[in-house]
Amino acid sequence: MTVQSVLSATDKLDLLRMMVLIRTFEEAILREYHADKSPGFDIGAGLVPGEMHLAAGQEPVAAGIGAHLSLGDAMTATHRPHHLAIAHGVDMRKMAAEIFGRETGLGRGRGGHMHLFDPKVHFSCSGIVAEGLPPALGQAFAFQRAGTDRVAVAVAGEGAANQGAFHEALNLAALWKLPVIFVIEDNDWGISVPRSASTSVPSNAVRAAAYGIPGTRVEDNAVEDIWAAVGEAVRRARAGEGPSLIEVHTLRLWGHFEGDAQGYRGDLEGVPGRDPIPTYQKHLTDAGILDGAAFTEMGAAASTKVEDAIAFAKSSPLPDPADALKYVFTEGAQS
Amino acid sequence: MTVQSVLSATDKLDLLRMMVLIRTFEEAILREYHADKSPGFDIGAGLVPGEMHLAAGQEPVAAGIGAHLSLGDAMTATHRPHHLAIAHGVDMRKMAAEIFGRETGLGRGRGGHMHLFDPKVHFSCSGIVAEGLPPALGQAFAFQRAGTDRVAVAVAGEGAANQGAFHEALNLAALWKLPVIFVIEDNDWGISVPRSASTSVPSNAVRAAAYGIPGTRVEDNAVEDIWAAVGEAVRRARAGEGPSLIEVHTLRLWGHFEGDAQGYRGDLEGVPGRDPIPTYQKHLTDAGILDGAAFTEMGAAASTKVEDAIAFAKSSPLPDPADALKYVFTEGAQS
Amino acid sequence: MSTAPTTQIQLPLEPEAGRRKLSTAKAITEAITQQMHIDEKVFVMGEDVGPYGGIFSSTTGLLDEFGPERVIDTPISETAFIGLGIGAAVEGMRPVVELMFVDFFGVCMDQIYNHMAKIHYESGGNVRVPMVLMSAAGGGYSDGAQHSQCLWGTFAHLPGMKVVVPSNPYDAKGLMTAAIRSDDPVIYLFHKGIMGLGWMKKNPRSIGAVPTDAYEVPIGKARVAREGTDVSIVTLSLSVHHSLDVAEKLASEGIDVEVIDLRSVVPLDREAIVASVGKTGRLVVVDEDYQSFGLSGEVIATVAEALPGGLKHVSRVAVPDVPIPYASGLEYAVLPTPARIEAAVRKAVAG
Amino acid sequence: MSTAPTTQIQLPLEPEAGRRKLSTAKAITEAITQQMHIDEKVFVMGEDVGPYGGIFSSTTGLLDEFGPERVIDTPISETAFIGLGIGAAVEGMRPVVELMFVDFFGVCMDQIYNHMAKIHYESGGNVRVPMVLMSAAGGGYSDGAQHSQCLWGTFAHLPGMKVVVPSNPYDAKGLMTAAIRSDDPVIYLFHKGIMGLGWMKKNPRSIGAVPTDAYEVPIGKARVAREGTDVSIVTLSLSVHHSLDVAEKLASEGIDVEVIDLRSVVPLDREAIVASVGKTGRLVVVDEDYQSFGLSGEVIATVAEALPGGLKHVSRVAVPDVPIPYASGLEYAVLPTPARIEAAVRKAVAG
Ligand SMILES: Cc1ncc(C[n+]2csc(CCOP(=O)(O)OP(=O)(O)O)c2C)c(N)n1
Ligand SMILES: Cc1ncc(C[n+]2csc(CCOP(=O)(O)OP(=O)(O)O)c2C)c(N)n1
Ligand SMILES: [Mg+2]
Ligand SMILES: [Mg+2]
Repeated sequence: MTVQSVLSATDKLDLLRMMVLIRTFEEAILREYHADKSPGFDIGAGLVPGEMHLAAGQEPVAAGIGAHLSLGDAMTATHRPHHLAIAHGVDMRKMAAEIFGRETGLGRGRGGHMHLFDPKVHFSCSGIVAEGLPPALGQAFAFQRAGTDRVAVAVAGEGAANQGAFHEALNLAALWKLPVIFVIEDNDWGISVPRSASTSVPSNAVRAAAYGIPGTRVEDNAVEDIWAAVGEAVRRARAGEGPSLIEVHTLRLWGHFEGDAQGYRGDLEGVPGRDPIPTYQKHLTDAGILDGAAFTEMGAAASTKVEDAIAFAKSSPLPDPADALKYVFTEGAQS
Repeated sequence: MTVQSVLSATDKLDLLRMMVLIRTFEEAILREYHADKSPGFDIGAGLVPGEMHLAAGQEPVAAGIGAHLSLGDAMTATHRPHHLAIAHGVDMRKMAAEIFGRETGLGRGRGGHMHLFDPKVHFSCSGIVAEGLPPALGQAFAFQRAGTDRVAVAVAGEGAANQGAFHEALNLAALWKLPVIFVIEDNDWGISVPRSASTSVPSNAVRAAAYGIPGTRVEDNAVEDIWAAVGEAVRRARAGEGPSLIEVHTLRLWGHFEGDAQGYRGDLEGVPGRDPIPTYQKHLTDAGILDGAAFTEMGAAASTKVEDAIAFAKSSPLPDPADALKYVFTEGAQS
Repeated sequence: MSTAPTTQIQLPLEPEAGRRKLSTAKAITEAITQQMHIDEKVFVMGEDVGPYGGIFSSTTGLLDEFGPERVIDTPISETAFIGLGIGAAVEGMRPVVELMFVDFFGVCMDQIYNHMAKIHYESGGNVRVPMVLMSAAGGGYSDGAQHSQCLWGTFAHLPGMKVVVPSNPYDAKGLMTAAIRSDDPVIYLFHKGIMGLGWMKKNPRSIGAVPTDAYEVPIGKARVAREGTDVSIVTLSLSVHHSLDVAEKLASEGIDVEVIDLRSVVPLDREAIVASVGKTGRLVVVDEDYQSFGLSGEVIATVAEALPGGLKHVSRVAVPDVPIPYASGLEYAVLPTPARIEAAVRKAVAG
Repeated sequence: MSTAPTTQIQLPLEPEAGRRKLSTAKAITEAITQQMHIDEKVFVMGEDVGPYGGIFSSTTGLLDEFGPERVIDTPISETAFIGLGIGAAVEGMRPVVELMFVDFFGVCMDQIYNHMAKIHYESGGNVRVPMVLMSAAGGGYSDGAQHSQCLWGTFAHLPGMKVVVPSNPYDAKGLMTAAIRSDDPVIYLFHKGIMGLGWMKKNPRSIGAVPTDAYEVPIGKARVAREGTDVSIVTLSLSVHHSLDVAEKLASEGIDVEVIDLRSVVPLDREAIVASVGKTGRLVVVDEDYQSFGLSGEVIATVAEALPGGLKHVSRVAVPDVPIPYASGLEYAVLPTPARIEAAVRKAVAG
């Protein structure tokens, strides 16, 4: 495993390409989610029912992490998992199918959008705030005991960093020098509660000192800085030097979940201008790496891939209600 | 409430007196506990059955805290609560009666040694590691909302500082500037697990920075240093400046619980010499504050008080088994 | 600490409903509002209870009325803030704490069952914990295995806390009033599907007549929601409405169904259950909680103990011990739907 | 991640016990030792499982045999280390994790019931969590309300985990072997009073014959501990022995008691229960867990559903919904003692 510390032009374009792919996916889910919920929004109606937490604005985090991971590495995500799943290489068709509740989905429609499990790439998520962190320790433990240099990345929101599980997981990972990278996505909000009303310190990076591990905060949702910070943390973990904590100041571009009117949100007006994709597009354009045609091409490729996944999902069979009790236990799984 | 920053000779003698009282109590319980468990130790037998966690060696912590608190202040303790209860002014007769499971006990024999509640002095404890901390926040909250300068002291062991509840409680207390003083008794051990195998940092004082509050570590079980550190934290809390975290390097002189053979414990040989009571006695003697007669007198007064409490307990009636279901709900409490 | 019972003005029990209609969510907030006006020791705390007004609208408007000192948003630290509620209650305050979804009990259960529920007993009655822990329950809108559970059986199994579960606005207000005024800890579980939310499919009975003044629905008393002679459905929460719908439908075929709305799980109104089944001889328990080792078994056991030889039929319609599936077709295959209830009733009267 | 079933050598089921005797604690460690030798993916983790050997001796000697890489003391961070177990199991390891007292479930229940138990279902069967969570249960030695509970009903109510509860050394070894080899998460609860500890009052049957070789006691199969015709006692764990003692005593008076040792709570061997009660017509459930909304109700419901009109007597001897009191006299007033069991059986045959 070579460790790279400078981004080539191709790497930079790859970061943007990943961000565009993620946004394209989230926009497609947004469209599909709302397509059949009117008149009068009904959360349980339509082809994609249930709570829907989209990650538009948080693409830089996913792209910056994903660039460092291989197929053998693990990732655990939260209730807002799509961007991370895509960047980690989760099968997009199966993921879309799961979101549409189909038998071809990652969890045969049993899990849903907050419960995506792709064992091929060691991807999991959890709908319980911060409780996705501890299992990542176990994946890292298994990798460590097997003598590999594989790592686990555990992602949580800034709201989650005030849960007990966060503290326990960081202490144990630090104590056993587990190859885990903890990434906190600080998008300023835990539903309607601003960071200032949930967290007693301005940066979670300082909490790393409570475990004797390195802590970094990346400002401005800057994808290249995220890439660099994660790169160093992954290097450390692979080298057996133990866990790191990285907090990224990112952006929740949309509501907490779809249907959230965000009446509480004073920062909403300014948000569109803070969108990281046009920002990074401009950055690469100014640097002469990207032109308009290439960017259009990125979007088109992303659309093709995403629409293929959506089409696959929509054309897949629904699970048979008669099979609702299958998969509680492994015996039940043998059909 | 005046804040005092220098110990007078009388204050110092009071600290020692409290330490002697506590030790006398713990020795009496030790004696009573083992009196009728042989032949062949049976944990459930005798007048004082059940697990018994004694605090010999940890007296300086209790004395150093107790000196700063008034009747209106609250304290929450752990599974090892006697020293703290005594220093906080819990009724010793009722406490002994509770340990003996009598109807005259603090909890009418329902609670037992890990569950001592004395509402008169706002004292509680819990047998679940670290879970005594959150309720202390609520007591502090009530005091704060009532516009008083009363404070709550929440005590836990160094093992407990790796529990999620520790983290959540510190963050919330810091965020809401609650008048709480968190005291960690670092006695090197969590049952058989040494601190080095449980805690990723050498001092829990550094964890205070994770919440933006002051953190101090007091070394050597030094009662005057504990007194000073707690005094400053209490002053802050009463002044509305919020919580503090104090870790004391103290000493578990005996086993984790009675019956613990301590085969795992390499530091056992050195322990007796580290006993804080002879150490402080010598300190005060060297300083010319104490003479042998005064120390003997302290011991005698303590014995009188403790033996009175034990005698009260032993002569008190047992609860009526027919009343076992009383006190589940408040209606049931009206007899 | 709170050692003496507080003196409270006696409120009417279950007065006439009157004509004014409210949603269940509004009935809950009205009860909280009235108690907050009467008693300054009452406060509300939880995630998103402030400007958001509660994810399921259980606290909407309270912040505007009482300000941030008494309606308090918390960090996502359930152990800390539920523990804070306990300590405040011990000192004589009367907290109403919201756990956003009951499914999250696993991160804070120690405070709930080892502390909130046991301190009164462990203290020999010397310390009281007058606290309400309210939480949203139930599925039916594809929220998956970690956001769709009922779990009342889990709380009911553990001693020291009362557990109430309203099915309609009238009971929701009266039970909340009783819960806040109770000197015991009370778990108050509202099903999302009866709140009358604009953005979720709701039962038409989610909006109903509610008296304006404060009143109590007594904790521990079931209600005969419909009288009948052929078979007793014992149920609670949203399932009451499905059961009533089925009863209406079958009435036209001459099947006369009695529906008992438990309203409280702890204390369980065993008398009402036994009286009904003693009359009909047939029992169908309908419960959206998991089937085994929970409420449905307890109801059947209660009847079997009281009437060992006198039962013509016993069965239950519950979630068959499976995590709640995401896909709608799967979820509705495991929920206690009207179709499943109807089939059970038909079987009961046939057998 | 662990996606394919591991191929395992078939072990004998319930072989002859032989003559060698072990305590329950030693039987458990022997099962773990044997599986650790056969399968390098098995490891043990928990508080004080290393040099101390487990507070209730469930891991004594393992550290010496397997070293600190496979027998691992943890910080007091149950959420973190149980979660770690889950992640390791997901990656194909087979952790045996000890939660020191089952009473502590409240600090880590989310990992247990929302993760360990649900991942397999949520993943549509694609991810397995082959993990054993073992824990000490039970009272009788004045350890108070937070250290004396059984709580198997709490786990059993929530889907996705198996729950086993041995009553003797033979079953303890066979069930632990089966649990470690199971591809499902298994909760393994041992009562402190059957471990055969030198420092606690123990039932004489805490030491019993155990085969030397590895074998499985199948999960989900009850055992007829004593055949009888007059009344069925359905029970588990330490209460099996109290029930057998009562049965012996009453045999001399011509009362013929059948005792069913459930051994597994999930899956519950409903067939065995119904077969026994179908024969005797009288059921007494004896359970050291809280009475309501738990195992005892489920057993009665099972019988009432299967034999609605065919019951001559139904009752239960359990802990009557009260926190476990500290004082010995109070504690023994609420535990299912032989005296209470005897009274219940006498009433059953009289009625
Ligand atoms: C233990 C727990 N408490 C509360 C919730 C409800 N909840 C879901 S997401 C969320 C906010 C999370 O905030 P953050 O961690 O910052 O993540 P973000 O949504 O901003 O990505 C809350 C409170 C939950 N799922 N789990
Ligand atoms: C949540 C929880 N886990 C485990 C235990 C068992 N236990 C009781 S005391 C103890 C050790 C506590 O160590 P520490 O906090 O350092 O306190 P000390 O005993 O040294 O005073 C443990 C593990 C418990 N009571 N609660
Ligand atoms: Mg956030
Ligand atoms: Mg310690």
